[in-house]
Amino acid sequence: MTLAIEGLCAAYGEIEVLHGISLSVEKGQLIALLGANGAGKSTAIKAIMGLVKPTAGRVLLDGRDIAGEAAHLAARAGIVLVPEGRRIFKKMTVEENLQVGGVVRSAAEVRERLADIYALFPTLGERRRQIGGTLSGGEQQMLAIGRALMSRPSFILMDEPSLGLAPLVVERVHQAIDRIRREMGIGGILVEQNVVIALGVASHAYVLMRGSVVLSGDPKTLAASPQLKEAYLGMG
Amino acid sequence: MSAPAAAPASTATVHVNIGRALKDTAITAAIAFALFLPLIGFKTVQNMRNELELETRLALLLTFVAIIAGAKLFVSLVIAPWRERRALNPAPTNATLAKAKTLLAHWFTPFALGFAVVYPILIFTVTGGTGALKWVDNFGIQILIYVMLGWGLNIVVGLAGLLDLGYVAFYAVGAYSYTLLAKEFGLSFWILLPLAGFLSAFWGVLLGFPVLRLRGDYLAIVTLAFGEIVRLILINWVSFTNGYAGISGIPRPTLFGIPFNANDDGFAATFGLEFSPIYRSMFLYYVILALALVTAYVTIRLRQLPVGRAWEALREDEIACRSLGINTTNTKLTAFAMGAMFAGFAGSFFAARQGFISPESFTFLESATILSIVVLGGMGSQIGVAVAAVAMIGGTEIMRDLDFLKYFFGSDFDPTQYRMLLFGFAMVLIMIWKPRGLVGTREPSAIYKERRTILGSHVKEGHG
Amino acid sequence: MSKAPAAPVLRVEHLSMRFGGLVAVDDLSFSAARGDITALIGPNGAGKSTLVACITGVLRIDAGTIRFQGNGVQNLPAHRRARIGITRTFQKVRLADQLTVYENVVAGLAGHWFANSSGWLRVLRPLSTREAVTTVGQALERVGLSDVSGTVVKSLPFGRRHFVEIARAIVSGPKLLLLDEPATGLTEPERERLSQLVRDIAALGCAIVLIEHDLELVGRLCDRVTVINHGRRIFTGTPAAAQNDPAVIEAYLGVNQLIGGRDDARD
Amino acid sequence: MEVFVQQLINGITLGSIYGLIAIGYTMVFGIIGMVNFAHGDVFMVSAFVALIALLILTTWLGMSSVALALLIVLVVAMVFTSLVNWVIERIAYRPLRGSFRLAPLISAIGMSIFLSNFVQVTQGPRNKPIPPLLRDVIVVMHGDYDVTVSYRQLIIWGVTAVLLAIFWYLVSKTALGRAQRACEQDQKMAALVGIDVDRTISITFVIGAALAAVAGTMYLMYYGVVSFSDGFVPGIKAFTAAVLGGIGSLPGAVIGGLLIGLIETMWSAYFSIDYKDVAAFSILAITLIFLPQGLLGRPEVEKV
Repeated sequence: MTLAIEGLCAAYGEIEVLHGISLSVEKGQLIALLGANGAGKSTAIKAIMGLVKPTAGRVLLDGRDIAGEAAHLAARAGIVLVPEGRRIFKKMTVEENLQVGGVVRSAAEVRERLADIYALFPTLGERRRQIGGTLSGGEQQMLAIGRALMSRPSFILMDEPSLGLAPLVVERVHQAIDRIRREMGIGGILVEQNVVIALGVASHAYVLMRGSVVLSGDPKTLAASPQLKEAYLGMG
Repeated sequence: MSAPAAAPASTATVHVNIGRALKDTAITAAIAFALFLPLIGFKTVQNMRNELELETRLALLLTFVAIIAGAKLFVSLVIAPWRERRALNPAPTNATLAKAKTLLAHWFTPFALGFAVVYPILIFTVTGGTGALKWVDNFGIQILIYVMLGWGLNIVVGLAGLLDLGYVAFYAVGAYSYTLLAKEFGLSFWILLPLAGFLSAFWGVLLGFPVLRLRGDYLAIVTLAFGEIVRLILINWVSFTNGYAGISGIPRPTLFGIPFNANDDGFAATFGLEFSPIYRSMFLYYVILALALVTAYVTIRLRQLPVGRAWEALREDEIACRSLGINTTNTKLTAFAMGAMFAGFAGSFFAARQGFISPESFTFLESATILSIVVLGGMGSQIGVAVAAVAMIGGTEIMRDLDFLKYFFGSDFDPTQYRMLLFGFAMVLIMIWKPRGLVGTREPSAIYKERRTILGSHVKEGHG
Repeated sequence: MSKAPAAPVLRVEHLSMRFGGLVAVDDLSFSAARGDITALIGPNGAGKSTLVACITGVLRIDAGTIRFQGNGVQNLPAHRRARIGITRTFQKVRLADQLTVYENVVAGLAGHWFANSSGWLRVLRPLSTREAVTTVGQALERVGLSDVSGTVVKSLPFGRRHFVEIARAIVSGPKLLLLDEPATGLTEPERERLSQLVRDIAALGCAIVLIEHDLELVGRLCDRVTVINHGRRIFTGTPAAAQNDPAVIEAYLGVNQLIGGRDDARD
Repeated sequence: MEVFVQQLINGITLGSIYGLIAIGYTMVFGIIGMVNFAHGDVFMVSAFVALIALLILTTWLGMSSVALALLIVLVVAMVFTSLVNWVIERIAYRPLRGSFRLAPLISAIGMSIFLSNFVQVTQGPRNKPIPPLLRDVIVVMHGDYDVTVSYRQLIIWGVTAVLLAIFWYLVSKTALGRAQRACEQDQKMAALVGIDVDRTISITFVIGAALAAVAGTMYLMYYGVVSFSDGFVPGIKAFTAAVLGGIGSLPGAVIGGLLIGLIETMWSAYFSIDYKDVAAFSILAITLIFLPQGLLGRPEVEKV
């Protein structure tokens, strides 16, 4: 299965923030989308999810154009988002959060899947009756990822999962991301500010700057590239 | 980078899927049938022994279903494709039409104003004598009261953006203030008019103070509660207000001490005219016209003052307001007080004109009517509010006269019943169609003369 | 640009602000001087916008002091702070869309007329007086919007709305101007104009705090950069020094070994 | 003492009705943040539907079993009222999502005016009395005068309890309820996990209307009379109950309903029956001003 975007443009009002970016990801592959604040990373994945209507370009899931479809249809098509700021349902228990994540699946599948998630994140299993809002930041991030996995997606998009977390927790989150790819064979797009960790888990990375891809390649080449620092910290 | 090449405008066509339209229509008809079956299909009537019995109205039910199905079919076959076509090929702007619009906008106000001034005389000359009474009194004065109330509420809702569902309470305060003070102390209308306005404004501040930090819809509900509390107190505090029965024999306003009655010192006798109630009506008409125009003038002036600017800024964005140095509490309070004051004026006029008041005149429905005038007219637009008042109140009054409809719908058909039904439905439709009201464009409060000189090098570049 | 030894107009000391358990700003100190353009930068979620809300009084701070021209203002309500000369623009433009450019800008003046007791006497003077027209006219000229003063904001191109907001903020002659991401969505010529404008305003003696994620613009404009991360200040200095500061690089990119060309295995 | 117990019984009965209506207000507010001003009139419409269904069953079909008739009436009222509210949401509220912030409230006020006048026009302005149903009472306490519970009251308690249990199960244990709560907390996120938000909102209106229909049927049975203007005051009182309990909170709506019912009956018994509505409106104003989060609601965190 392939998720590809071709010449994607998106705008907020009259401001175009994405100027035709293209990338693709296979099932079982994790790619990273890097860039400074405001480079258009989040917009790109929001456009894939249908949260932002693309002004041009295509979002192809196995050749079928899903660009501009309503957000809830993306999840049904097998693409889920772990949004920035986690956005778990704070008044629901851990288990209810996960069950909501499996809303597009049958009850039996949800039960089966719950066990998988608890195996992946044992902490969530221990806290299944706890109210989501009372979890720590790291646990909430695990829950957000777990919730996304409940629908057995083909692709998972993650928007800054390390934001606001302590370095040790960031490490654990990324280990989990790596396991998802390897053990579950899910494809993923990781939007990250933390370049080192992103390059540590991704097999290919794209660097965005002001809405265009300025650099792409495998992590080794990118890490050595002086343009990378420029894209983040270029103060002219 | 840019959008994919759009199809050339001339070739864009829209296919009408008739099968789908028919299916949609069938579904709509089925829903409409189910929806109207209990309330239209059956009618509960009391028989001689005062027991309820059912009658069926199958024909009426089917008529309704047919009308709705027909409308749906029309929308799917004609309107929807037309809109789609228009979306694909935007119509070129019609220069003549635009010009006509500007001309209308320019001349409408002076014309309307002139018409309002000559209206009673015109009616008097056309219909003469008592025939004019109805058109001046029921029609002219009634409409102008609502125009004034609409303009008053417009300050609160239209300018400051505070949804007040209890506006009628201040109208009641004005009416009862005038009535009680006039009956108790025998003071004249012209002394009590400002006093009633002041009292209402005072109540506006008093009620406004605790509620102003509430968010929009909560504020609306609290003002509604206050409005109802005022009405219930008027009903229940019998020793003070005479409760449901109301107060009659309220002194009428005089022209510099000359009353409008058939006595020797009355208006007609003084000026050597034959007595007719039309003189009082014409006098009252000009009083309320003047009051309404004062309201409009004050509002227009206020919009140019810092406080008016603060109101409109507040309506648009409260947080931005605070960081501009605008004290939002005071700004809201002044809007409340101003609105209440004009309601107080209108209330005392109402009491003086009717000669009788009771809590019946100050129900929530009255608040809703005034609010819908403001909303339908386009919030913040003076002309829009006036037009809406004329259409809604005038429309109601005309409905009373449509006796010929009884010929079609039977003798128990009472067209005025449909007034509020249409009000309600119009409110919904207009919110959907134009959430900011019929006259969506507001008149700028302060026009700054654009200077054509090029100032500095940076003006011309970019979008200039 | 020749500058007199500048006294700090704004001095934030040991400011802390938390939402429930989350510490958004943590014991943060920084200052801004008259005529200076100070940048406040940091990665997403670093606490920049919270800081602006604290300084302008939209949020009440939990600890610390905010001194403005030597006086503690942390207990003043937002509108009072605005009246003594702290104004701002917003990350997402907050203008009255239905009103004209002139009306929006003149609103920036409305509140200030109440600033002192004599202002109350001016309450009944319309905002179309010569004085107001001149003041607003000057502000519009400064930002280059004189040609559209009578246009309704809604029909203005997006980039120009930022300039309306700036005009509204400077029309009252503030001592401190906080610009929250003013370059978002601007075209290249507009960004150029923005830089010139910000320099002009600073030259008039206003202290400017610029929150911006476009570091290229920051580097071009600012004398001094304060970098914050996780609500804490991690760096203060020149833009050039910031680019090479290990803590800053870590905050933006992750771990600093990267710049040395870390190439250990990752598969 | 007898007066107190009797008023307690009456108050709980009245409070059950308010509580059932209040759930509709609180759910709609929870999910789309709007005060559904027309909800009181939806309640009134349901009472009329119940009235017509009852007349069909008793006068036309000659059904003699009151219990069975009531059950059918209840189901019919629930179904029709749900349909009414579903249509209202589709035509009057859905097009306004994301519109000018006061637009939905104004539209709801318009809908409220429309509904009450529609009923007035189609059914006439007069009160509609029905012959008293289930007049028997049980004496629960002897004293200066007998404290009684009527069968009607027992039925109201029973039906309310059963329906609240079903409703509670629906919201807390089923996928539908989870989807509903998810939309309440974060609509965008709910859509992202695959929930059809529009459909969930529709279902919320349907559930709210069904419970209002239960209240409407109970109201008709309890008072034995209904008129087109009966939506406004009970609607406001139920809204007060929702606010008092903490708008957005479901248990809060029920508790608030019971409290309002008790306050109203106690106030009438001990103070003044004339001012009972003033008491309700005052509670509404005082709660909104001083305790806007209600008894069980949580204060909103101010977002910048």
